[in-house]
Amino acid sequence: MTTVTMTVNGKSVTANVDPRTLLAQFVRENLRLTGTHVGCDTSQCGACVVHVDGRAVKSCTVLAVSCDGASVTTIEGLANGAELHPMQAAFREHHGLQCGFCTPGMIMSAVDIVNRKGHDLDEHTIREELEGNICRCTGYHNIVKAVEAGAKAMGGTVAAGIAAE
Amino acid sequence: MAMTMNGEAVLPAPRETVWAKLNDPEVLKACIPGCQSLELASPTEFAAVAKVKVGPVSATFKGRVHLLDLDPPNGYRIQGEGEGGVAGFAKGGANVRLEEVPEGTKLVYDVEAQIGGKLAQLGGRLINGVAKKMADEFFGNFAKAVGSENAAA
Amino acid sequence: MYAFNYQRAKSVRQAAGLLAKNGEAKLLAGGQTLLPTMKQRLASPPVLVDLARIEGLAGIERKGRAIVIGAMTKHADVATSTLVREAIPALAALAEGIGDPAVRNRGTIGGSVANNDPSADYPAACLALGATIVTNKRKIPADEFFQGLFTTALDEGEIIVKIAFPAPSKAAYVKFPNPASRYAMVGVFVAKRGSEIRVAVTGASSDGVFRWTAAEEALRSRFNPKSLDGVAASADGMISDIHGSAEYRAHLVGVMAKRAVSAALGK
Amino acid sequence: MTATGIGAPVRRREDFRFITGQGRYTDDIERPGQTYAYFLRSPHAHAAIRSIDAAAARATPGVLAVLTGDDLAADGVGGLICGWMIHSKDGTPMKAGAHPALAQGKVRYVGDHVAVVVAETLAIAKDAAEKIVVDYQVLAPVVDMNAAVKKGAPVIHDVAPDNVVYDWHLGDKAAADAAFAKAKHVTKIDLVNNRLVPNPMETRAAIGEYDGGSESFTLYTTSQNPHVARLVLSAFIGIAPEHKLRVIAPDVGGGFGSKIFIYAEETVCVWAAKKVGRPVKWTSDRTEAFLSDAHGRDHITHAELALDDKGRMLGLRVKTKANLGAYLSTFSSCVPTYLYAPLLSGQYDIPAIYCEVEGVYTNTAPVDAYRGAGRPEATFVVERIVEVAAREIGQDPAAFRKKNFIRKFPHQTPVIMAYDTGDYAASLDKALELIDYKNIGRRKRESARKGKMRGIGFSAYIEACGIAPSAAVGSLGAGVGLWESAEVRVNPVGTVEVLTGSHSHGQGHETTFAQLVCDRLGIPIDQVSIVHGDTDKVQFGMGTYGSRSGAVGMSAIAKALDKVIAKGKKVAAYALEASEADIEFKDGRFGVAGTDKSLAFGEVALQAYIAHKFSGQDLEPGLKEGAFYDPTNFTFPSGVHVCEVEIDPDTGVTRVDRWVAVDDFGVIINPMIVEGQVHGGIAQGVGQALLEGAHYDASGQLVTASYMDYCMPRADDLPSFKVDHTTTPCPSNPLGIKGCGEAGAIAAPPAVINAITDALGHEDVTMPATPQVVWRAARKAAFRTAAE
Repeated sequence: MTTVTMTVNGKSVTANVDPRTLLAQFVRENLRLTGTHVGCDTSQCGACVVHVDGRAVKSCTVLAVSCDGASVTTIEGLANGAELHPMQAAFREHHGLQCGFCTPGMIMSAVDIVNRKGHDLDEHTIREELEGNICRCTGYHNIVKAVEAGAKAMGGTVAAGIAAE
Repeated sequence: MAMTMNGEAVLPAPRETVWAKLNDPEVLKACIPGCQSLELASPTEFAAVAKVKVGPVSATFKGRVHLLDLDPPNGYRIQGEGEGGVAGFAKGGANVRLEEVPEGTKLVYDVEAQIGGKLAQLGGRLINGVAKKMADEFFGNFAKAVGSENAAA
Repeated sequence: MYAFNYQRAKSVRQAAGLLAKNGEAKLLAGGQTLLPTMKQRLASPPVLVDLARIEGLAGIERKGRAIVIGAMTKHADVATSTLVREAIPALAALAEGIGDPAVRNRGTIGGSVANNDPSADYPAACLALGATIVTNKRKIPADEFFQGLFTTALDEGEIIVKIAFPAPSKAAYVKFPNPASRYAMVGVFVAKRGSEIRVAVTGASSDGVFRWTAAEEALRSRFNPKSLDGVAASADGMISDIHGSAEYRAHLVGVMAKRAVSAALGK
Repeated sequence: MTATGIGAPVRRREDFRFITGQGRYTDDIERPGQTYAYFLRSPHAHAAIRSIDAAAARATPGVLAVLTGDDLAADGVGGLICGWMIHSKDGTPMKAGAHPALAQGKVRYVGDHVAVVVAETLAIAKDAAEKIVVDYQVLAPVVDMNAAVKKGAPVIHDVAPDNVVYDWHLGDKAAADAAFAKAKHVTKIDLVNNRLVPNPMETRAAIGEYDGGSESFTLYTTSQNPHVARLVLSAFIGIAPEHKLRVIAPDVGGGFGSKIFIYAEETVCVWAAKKVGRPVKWTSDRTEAFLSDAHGRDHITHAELALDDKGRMLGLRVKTKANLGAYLSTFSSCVPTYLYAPLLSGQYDIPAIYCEVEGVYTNTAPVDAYRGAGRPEATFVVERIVEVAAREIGQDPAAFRKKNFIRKFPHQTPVIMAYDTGDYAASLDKALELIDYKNIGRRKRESARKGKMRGIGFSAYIEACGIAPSAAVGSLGAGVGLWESAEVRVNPVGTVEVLTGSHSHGQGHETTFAQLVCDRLGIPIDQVSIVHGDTDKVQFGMGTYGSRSGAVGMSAIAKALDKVIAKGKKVAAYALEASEADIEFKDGRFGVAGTDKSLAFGEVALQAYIAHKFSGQDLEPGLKEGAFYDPTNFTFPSGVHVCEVEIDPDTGVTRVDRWVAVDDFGVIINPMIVEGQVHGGIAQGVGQALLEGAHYDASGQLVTASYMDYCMPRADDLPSFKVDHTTTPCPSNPLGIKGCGEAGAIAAPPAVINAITDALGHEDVTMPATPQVVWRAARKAAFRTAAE
């Protein structure tokens, strides 16, 4: 067992874990943050995406022990209390989800895209940047719209109405 | 998944020598890539353990190697199958022919191999390459074994 | 995943020492290939040596006409590096096309090069740009480094420290991704430096990355896609799987090479 | 239309929990003391099991049990069943081989269940599974359908010595032959409908639990129809009597059909829970999902269309081989028969149709319903042969379709179905306008200038949804009637709980069903909650598949709401001291006609429970009504999808450039959700046409068992879609709803292939039309052009 300490959604956590524990397992099983999902075995579907030190990673392909000292944000840490993150609000407003299983990873990836590529995203860029996230329900049509709108909202160019909704 | 490949090598040794090596468990053990043990169960059957390493993948196969259709000194068929635990199973064989040529002996081989289980499910793009590499390694090692022996003699 | 002992190396020397102590130990660079393999129980290293906390292993610098990239530099950092974008934009573009954004945030150049997957992108850049792979023991020219399917010149216990890429005058990488895995089914990196022209092909051959010398010769007379008309790659030794036959891959090598030359010319 | 009533694009009420990570899927549930199950699966496609030595596995610390088929047999646990009886042409019943949840004596596909290990952790279970030694006698496998029915082929089930499950037919052979005899032109095609793997993003999972005190079981599972699961586990498999078994399907991450079926793993978890005395949890990994979820499609078809001298359709003959895999999955037998052949008339007036279907066993995973189930296969046949016929006789494919459309309703086809209503030409006209058909020539020339090839493809589909009238499906062999139930519970404060037998796994029922309640009762949407997915709460139901939740499930709710309103009128009559005949219900108020006396819905609810003013004999207290709704007909959504592609002949890459969908779903409850369903369906259909294919090698190994080789559609594989609709309300249900969940997946594949073949100028393109396939086809096209 190895001791690991990290900050998850702003709270410091310390645990003794088997080194083979993946970050996805750690947040789901140790911390009971089950919003992070596991949808494949080959690091492709993206349902498990979380942010480690501000960058999107696939938590099913990262060891928890290697995140010692890191700051981790999961889908549960995105909203500010009852106030949704603009990207979350955009997914609801634009019907960017159906069964909801890929959604946490999709939203975490979307926020990461905005962090890297800015607030003014065209359809082509969004589709390319979503390469690592698979959705089986939506055909991506509304996800693309949601990411575009969420990106704008993160830049504050859309009325705060959506965020406050 | 099944695959086939073939090749040939000219070995600087008389055909009888090559044939003897082909039937020598110590030589076979040294030539089978990753072979950890090869124990005689009968003159034509061996229990074998081989550790196969391909990039990040490593799997240990336990199984049997048989020598069939013995036609001294013209050739035989070498056939094996192994269980690789989680990785799945592998089986395959090679028809080996020996021909006398002025430079020594020409060894001609046709290999077919088949794998099943997790390696087949996940490793599609790599199977052919790995099988070819292993066949090349085996016959490469064998050529070396024959060559070095001959040089030493 | 099987259980293993986790070691966080503080220096390359310490990492090399840990490897020396246990021949079955593996280095954890970015883990984007190794960890999925371990999850499938297709690898069972008893010891995993994490290189992430070794100071000085990550980073990009310019040394004369070369760009030197630390082994633990992540693909995303190569893709967005101003130094790389200015000196070798083709290399930045290649890094931006590896895997997906989340994979690029973990995967490292050293890990990719050491693994030498026949479908990986970086080996093509190393070979075409004439890079030098610097290890804890020596400097290895790319031409000698890549030795076939998952095979490199690295000795047991040898660790890549950095890779030096001489800047070309013109270069481009164009790949045809496997529709499912998005690995390169064929990737062609074309580089021109002075009169030297190198064309490296990844994804296509089951022996891994190789230099396509016929194309290099054809381009030497005139660096133009038209020079490649009638130059065909041989299907011998090409990967054949459900996504593409050897013949199709060989054809794509030609198409991607032309497109790479066009891109290198800014067309 | 109110802001939350029928027709409004109400934002989904379920979304908050999903976007904040608070959805609760089966694997998110942790039961006290839970243990973990891991299944040892066969690496061989076909083998006899000589022996299983599990001693070392059992001795592993942390292992609670290792169970095999022998243990199942010893406990008298029955096999998995197929619930729809199909009879062959000669009247003999289909040949259903035994399907034990853990193999007994033989394994029949790679992934077949050999043993289960139950342990304290999943890692321990996996470690122990590696220690089980199975002595297999490997048998020759048969993977290819044509090979399976050849003489001397390996026999998969003794009950079917020729590997034929059934040899079935539908239609009038003599009439069809007569039509062909007088034909001026006959178009013939051969098609392969590729095998697909459903791939909902949430893999299957189950937690079985046993309470010794009450001798009762609970199963948490990823199910589209928990009541049917309970019925089958109880009545057929014999795990527990129905009243001692609770099945809970919490949030379910997509189904697409694959979660309708009763599988081995879920069954074993319930059974094993009692054996180990602790909850037993199993979660499929993705590779297991590829191996063991029921696959979809997998047909080989020859079809012929007879035309008269004016290009009118006279007759259609279809001969199909359907791969059913190694065992008959829960509904597999009906998919290539009664869900397929009755749709072969498409939108066309075809006087004579005859179809033969041979269901075949192979050493592959079972094949069952997958989004569309039979209807995509039928539509692919019809829309490909219609397209080819138009091209062969030199008619514009749109005009040719229009000429042959059914125009008078109701219309009885020669293959069972009685279409109730539709306006196919209206959808086609709208689609042509939206795709800008008149300028397709210019766009083709523009593409050609860039060295690209552009093509346009149509698909005018029809489907039968709202499955299904119980009497009708009963006469066709279904084991159960396919009605739906609803219960409306009005609380004293006027809030409403609706219990439904439908199940939502992405369809947004918590929103759309509530919209219906708002609409009917005139109450705010936040006073309505929808309860589903728990057999202890909802008495019975049939679940969600076949686009039935709206047409059947909501109709049941509407019926129950009518009863609530009727009872409310009685209550209001007492409360308002008026005659019941004078009570009107409007805009959420019960009023006395011709007066200003009225009570709000909530006030009437309170009166119903206070009951002070009732005469007990006349009126019972309370306000709760239930209904069972059994449809009188299928519903017939239809529409036209048009796809425009651009092909790079150098690489074979096909880019979908434009997509127009004009669908007639009847009355639409929530257009936002309906459009979302269409988008998702199109993506799956495009996936089938261009990207997806399950591939077994000759030895029966599934070589597409991960996302490394099975190509899932990603965002950059698809364009944005232009989605519109026309409306002819369905006359057979009270809401006029037709169903929308499968339309896209049904319509899309032929639209894509028709577009590719249009671009290439020949018909020799198979699905999935991967870059390699299209590159070869483009080379063939180039040779043809050169030869001309």
